[in-house]
Amino acid sequence: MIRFLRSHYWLTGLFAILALLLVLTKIIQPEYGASGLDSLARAALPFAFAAAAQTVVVIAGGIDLSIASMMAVTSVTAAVMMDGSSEQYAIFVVVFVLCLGALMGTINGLLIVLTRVPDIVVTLAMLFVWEGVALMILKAPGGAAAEWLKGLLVGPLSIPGIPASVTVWFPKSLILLAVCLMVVWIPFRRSRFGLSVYAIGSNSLAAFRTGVAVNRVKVGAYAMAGLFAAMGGLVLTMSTGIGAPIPGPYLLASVAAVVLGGVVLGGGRGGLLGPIVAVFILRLVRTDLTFLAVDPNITTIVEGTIMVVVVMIGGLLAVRGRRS
Amino acid sequence: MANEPLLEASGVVKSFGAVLALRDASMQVAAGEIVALMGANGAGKSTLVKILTGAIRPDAGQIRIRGRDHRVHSPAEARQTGLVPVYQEPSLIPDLDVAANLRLSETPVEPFLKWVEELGISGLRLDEPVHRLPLATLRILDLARALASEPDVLLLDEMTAALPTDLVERVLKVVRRQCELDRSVIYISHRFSEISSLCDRATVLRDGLTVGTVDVGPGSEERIVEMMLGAPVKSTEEIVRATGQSLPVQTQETPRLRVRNLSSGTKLSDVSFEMRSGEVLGVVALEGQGQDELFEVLAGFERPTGGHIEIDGRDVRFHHPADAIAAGHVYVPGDRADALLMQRSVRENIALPFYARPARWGNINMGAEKTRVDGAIDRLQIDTRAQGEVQRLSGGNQQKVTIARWIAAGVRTLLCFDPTRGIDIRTKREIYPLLRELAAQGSSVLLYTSELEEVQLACDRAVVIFNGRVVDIIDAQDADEPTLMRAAYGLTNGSAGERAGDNAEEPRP
Amino acid sequence: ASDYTIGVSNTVQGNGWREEMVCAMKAQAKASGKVKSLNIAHRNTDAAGQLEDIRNLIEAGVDAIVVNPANPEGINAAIKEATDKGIVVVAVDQAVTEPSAYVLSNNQEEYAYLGAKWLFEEIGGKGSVVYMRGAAGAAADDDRDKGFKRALAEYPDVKVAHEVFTGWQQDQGKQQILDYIATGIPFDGVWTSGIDNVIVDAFVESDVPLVPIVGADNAGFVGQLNSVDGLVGAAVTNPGSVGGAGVTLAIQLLDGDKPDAQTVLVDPQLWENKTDEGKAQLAAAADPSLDPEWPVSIMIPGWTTYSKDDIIACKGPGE
Amino acid sequence: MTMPAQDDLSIAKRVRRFLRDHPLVPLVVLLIGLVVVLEIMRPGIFNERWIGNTIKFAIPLAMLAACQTLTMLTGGIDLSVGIAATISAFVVATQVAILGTPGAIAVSLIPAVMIGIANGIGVGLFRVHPLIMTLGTGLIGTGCLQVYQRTVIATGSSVPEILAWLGTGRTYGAPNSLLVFLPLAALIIYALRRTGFGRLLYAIGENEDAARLAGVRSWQVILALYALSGLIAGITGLIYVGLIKAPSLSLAVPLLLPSVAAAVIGGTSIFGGRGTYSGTIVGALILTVLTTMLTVLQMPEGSRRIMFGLIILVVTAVYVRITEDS
Ligand SMILES: Nc1ncnc2c1ncn2[C@@H]1O[C@H](COP(=O)(O)OP(=O)(O)OP(=O)(O)O)[C@@H](O)[C@H]1O
Ligand SMILES: Nc1ncnc2c1ncn2[C@@H]1O[C@H](COP(=O)(O)OP(=O)(O)OP(=O)(O)O)[C@@H](O)[C@H]1O
Ligand SMILES: [Mg+2]
Ligand SMILES: [Mg+2]
Repeated sequence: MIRFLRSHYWLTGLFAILALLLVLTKIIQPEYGASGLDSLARAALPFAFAAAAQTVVVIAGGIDLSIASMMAVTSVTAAVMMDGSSEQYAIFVVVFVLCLGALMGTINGLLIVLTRVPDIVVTLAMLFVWEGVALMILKAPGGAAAEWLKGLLVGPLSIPGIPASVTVWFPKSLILLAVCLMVVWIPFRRSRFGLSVYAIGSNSLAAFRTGVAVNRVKVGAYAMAGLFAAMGGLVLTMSTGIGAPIPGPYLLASVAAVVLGGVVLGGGRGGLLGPIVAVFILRLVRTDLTFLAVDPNITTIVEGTIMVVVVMIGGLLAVRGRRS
Repeated sequence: MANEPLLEASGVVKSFGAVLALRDASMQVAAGEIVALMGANGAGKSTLVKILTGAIRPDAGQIRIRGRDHRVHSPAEARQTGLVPVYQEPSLIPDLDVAANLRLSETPVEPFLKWVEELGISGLRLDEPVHRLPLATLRILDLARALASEPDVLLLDEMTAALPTDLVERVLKVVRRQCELDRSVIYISHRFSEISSLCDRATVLRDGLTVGTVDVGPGSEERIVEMMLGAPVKSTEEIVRATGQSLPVQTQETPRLRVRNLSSGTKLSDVSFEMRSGEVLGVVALEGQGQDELFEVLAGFERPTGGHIEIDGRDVRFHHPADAIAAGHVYVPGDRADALLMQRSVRENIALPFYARPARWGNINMGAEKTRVDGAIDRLQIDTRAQGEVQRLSGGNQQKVTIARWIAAGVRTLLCFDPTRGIDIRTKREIYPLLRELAAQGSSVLLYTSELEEVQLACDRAVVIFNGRVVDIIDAQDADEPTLMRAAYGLTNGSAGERAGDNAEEPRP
Repeated sequence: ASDYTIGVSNTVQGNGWREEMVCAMKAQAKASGKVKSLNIAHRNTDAAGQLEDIRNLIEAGVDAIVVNPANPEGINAAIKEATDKGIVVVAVDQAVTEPSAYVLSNNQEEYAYLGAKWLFEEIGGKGSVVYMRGAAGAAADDDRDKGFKRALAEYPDVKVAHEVFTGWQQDQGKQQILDYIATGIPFDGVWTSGIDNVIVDAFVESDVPLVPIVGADNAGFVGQLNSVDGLVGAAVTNPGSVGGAGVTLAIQLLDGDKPDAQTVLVDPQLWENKTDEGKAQLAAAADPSLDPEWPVSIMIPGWTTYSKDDIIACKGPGE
Repeated sequence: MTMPAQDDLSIAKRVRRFLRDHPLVPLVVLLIGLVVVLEIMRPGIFNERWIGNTIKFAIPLAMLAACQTLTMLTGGIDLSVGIAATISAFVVATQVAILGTPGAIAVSLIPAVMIGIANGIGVGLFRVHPLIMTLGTGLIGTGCLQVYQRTVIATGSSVPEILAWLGTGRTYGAPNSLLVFLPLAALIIYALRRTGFGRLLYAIGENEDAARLAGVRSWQVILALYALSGLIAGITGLIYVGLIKAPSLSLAVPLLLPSVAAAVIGGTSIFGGRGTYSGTIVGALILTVLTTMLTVLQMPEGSRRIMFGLIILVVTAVYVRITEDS
């Protein structure tokens, strides 16, 4: 246990901060409870998927600036396809859009590998390309989402046999997030592909010498990022009920969450849980600031300060952890 | 070895931009044979290994295995054809643990562990992240991994350079056993003792050209050296004797460096010794006895948890390497990658310490810089053909750059951690006199070396460290290999601690 | 009694128009004397982020929410949740399609139609114009495009020489018009979606003859219409003070006064500097003390009750 | 055994080697290529006025990109420059009536430098990741600007003459902003090549441990670096407000992403240790010309953006092909 805590000091610290913030929230707003948790989870969803997407490529030693744009493409595609179509058709739409995301990610990855242009430049260029594609699909916010899809995010999970007073603490959106991430992440971590992603991020020359097909793994990592981005785009459509072609504020947020979450820019180190917890922390900070009815301009200052201070404390803890 | 060669390379050419690394390299290896690949730093040995194992592609040339054309595009493919390398740089993934590294290379765990044991590493944890392991262990793991895949041809590129003597013995034993199984080994090392005890033949490269193959036997060493360097050379002893007469010791003189009861963490406990100006003091220790920590404390990287450091009789405390440097303590680390800016030029690497202080952040006097840098390059005879980026230099030349920097910047106490690791015989013959010369000019040198024979060649005295303590201090003339070895294993007769303590108080003449 | 708490949600930060809107809300809340506190969520985000903000406001227990929606449909779910809990929701500036919300919106389509029609009339019903839109993919831009196209359809001889998106950014608009001027292709007028004063500057700096320019009632542009020699143009009002009106409506609803219609559209006015009447309007409206990005129509008669000093002080109740 | 002589190389190889050793040359060639394409698309656009405008708009971008280049050399990044520049611009425009031009300019640079120092302290001493640190100070700066804005709404704003003259004016056809930019660019290029500070930036970016081993206290370098970055951002804000003449609350914020892009297109590595400022300047020019292309292209906005992205990609791909080893 101690050994685990020490080797995961960053994650432990993040959880501690999250717990602290939850307590703080309860103090500020004594009524904060299940419904607050529900809206927190719903708010965190798109950020969480964006962070997951960024996490994969950052671990692989890259960076993807086109995540928010890919989310926009998948969001408008889903909204346009579901507009005026049947509820069952939406199942096909979901599958299609997930494939589309993986395809876009694959294109990003292939371009990086084939052109040998640095990741940041390629994905910067693709940021514009995917944005353009989203605009071509939908000129202005519009489209629709199937009701059952929208319903997936609303309210608590109901499990027969378990009293509502318990299930109320399990918002469907949180469960959806956990399921979607685990379905992809757990097999990923167990597979040789997952190892290879860490390997190329850690030291791509050594990985090549060990027998990793560096380029193929890189493309795979980007494809996976595309898949997560598609999930993010889908939840955007599910929560707003429409598709919007302008990318939301998910790019910088995803990078911030990844760094806060203890994933090392440059590759090779970190996991998925850290960035996800970081996303929840950032969302909860915003909730608290709203509850406190702080002057909106001060809010921005407070948000910036908290972000910096959290990382500073994290850094100090990390140094302590290493010393002891 | 009359039978058809297992591996045959001929006419291999490879250039890196302007640098022609291999002009016309060729070699043959028969089954069950251990062939040494010899050559000075930058001769092209590593390049040839990389080409044979598919890590880079040759510009021209032919490679055959069992008479068939051998075209591999990656080390993974090469492994399938039975060619398994241990490259000069560690090839494990630093951020993964050992087990994950094995899974990644599809190495069976059981044989791997067996080899690790056999190679003398005990208590290896498979869930340990690789970046926490010491360099020597990494080299052993690299080798164990290669052995576990039961290669037909094992290519070892300076496998032993970073290893302490005890581990080297183990490695040699294991490698020797390979040929009993009718497997072949291509063995690269700059240590002739290893070559003569291990190899059947030696293929010699000079400037990317295979200049010949020699059967290894008594007296072949001189021939090999001559072929490597293209000219007959004086023996090491001659050179060292010529420059390095031990100074008469004046007991009254305040020592340049005096270390009292120094400790750091769990590894270093209670080390005391003195070093005088003009002295080359050797440090001898087995792997992981606290020598790393000693050097880090003396160089200002770590703060000691106890004890005192005195320079010229004054107590000092280093909070940062800069403090140490200001006090004239400079450090040449064992791993050159720690010290170099691989993408920058030789010149910038050497000049780096000049500009460390904010007062020197301004304009650079390019002329004066060039003079100083060129002086150091000349003095160490650095091959600067690929000077635009240090990463293009061969390993040995990189090592020289790390020393040249301090020759140029000025030094009073040089802390050298295994400076001849991976350095060819010619360069070694330059470095020993250089250290002696520095000492003769009034500097002092603390020299950790993993090659025990160097102690007598370069040092005045040697401090032996075992389990974080000084167990013995031996004069150079008494420091033959068996004596040092025994001391290093903590087998000195008498109360070692007391003797060391006495020594610190009152240096022996 | 001053005991209402009103929540505000806004998704664009760092833009003069929105700043004015927020200040109008604060000033009106204070002037009404019925609001205990304003709880303002104000940042750059999208519809999903606005959903989060509205839900946080619901959790915070506000009585009413005045929202400038990121788009007409995207935040319906949260609005419904609010109104289900008995919270009054008023959408300002931009309409929402959720029927339980009240809407007090600037008529964006009319904004574009009015200005474009004047411009086409001004150039004699024929010629070519540069069409400088807002941000691609934004709902308001789409609405304005409908109005512009409607006017265009009425003038078959008017062509769009060039259509660009300024992203509602001053620097981008200026570079775009300078680039276009540099191509040397002649054009007869410019319609802008509110990035206006930099366009006039660009003409003046490039030393090319001015053409008729349509913009919004931003203080900078209104000043230029009054002072720049040879500039013929028109400002179409697009009051940021609609925020204050939204607060008034919310208070009325909380007091139990239902308005006649669920949706109230504030129709724009056009002030041109061709006629004496128009010149007088512009001269009266001009206010050099305002930030050039602030619309000069800082009040909406019948809806807002604060003074100019109040909105400039930008202080809400209890501040 | 033949000895392939070093000079026995085909012309193609020699050209390649030349281009590789002078990576600025292909970048400039690409820039010229883009201008030619633009001229073909819109004949007549390549005139003195257009060149002047392009340079005018490229200068603020290149200056902010200088902040990115310098910080990226050490493996950092400065995401606060957009807001730092905006703050300087806004402060100068609102303070000029009160303090007079010189006073306003001096005062306006203070917040920018303070943001820089805060970044330097966070990154250099507390080891906060530069991305988070500068993102955070950027947010803090944004909030402070909004609060400040509240206090000065009534004072009105005006752009000082001298800044307008610098930003928009021309002398003998050349934009006046060159008067500020050329010395600054020369200084940066010189500093990177010929000063100890420049050497240390590369050294820290490539291998901080090695720098430390050589006696460098990296926090000193980092602190000075980010403060400098803040100062350059502040000066950029002044030039930019002279050019746009509308001090808005987000004036230079849209330049942030392009400033990063200009640096990376110009060959600077975000992981540190590699890059030159001359490359960045050409990168900024390329981006500015591309923006013009985007403006004059007559096609739907969606396809326009796609084109923009693809051109960036093709340009850098060609550049990489030309300059890479063997
Ligand atoms: N990637 C590269 N780019 C440019 N030059 C290179 C590169 N790799 C090797 N070289 C050059 O090729 C030559 C041969 O290098 P190589 O590493 O094969 O030498 P070596 O014989 O292994 O030397 P050492 O004993 O020091 O390890 C050297 O001059 C070196 O500078
Ligand atoms: N002169 C000084 N003034 C203030 N703080 C200092 C000073 N010298 C060292 N420190 C403190 O000591 C710590 C180490 O900083 P120092 O510059 O010595 O190391 P460094 O070069 O940044 O290398 P590293 O961060 O890897 O230890 C800093 O975080 C700082 O808090
Ligand atoms: Mg080698
Ligand atoms: Mg330190």
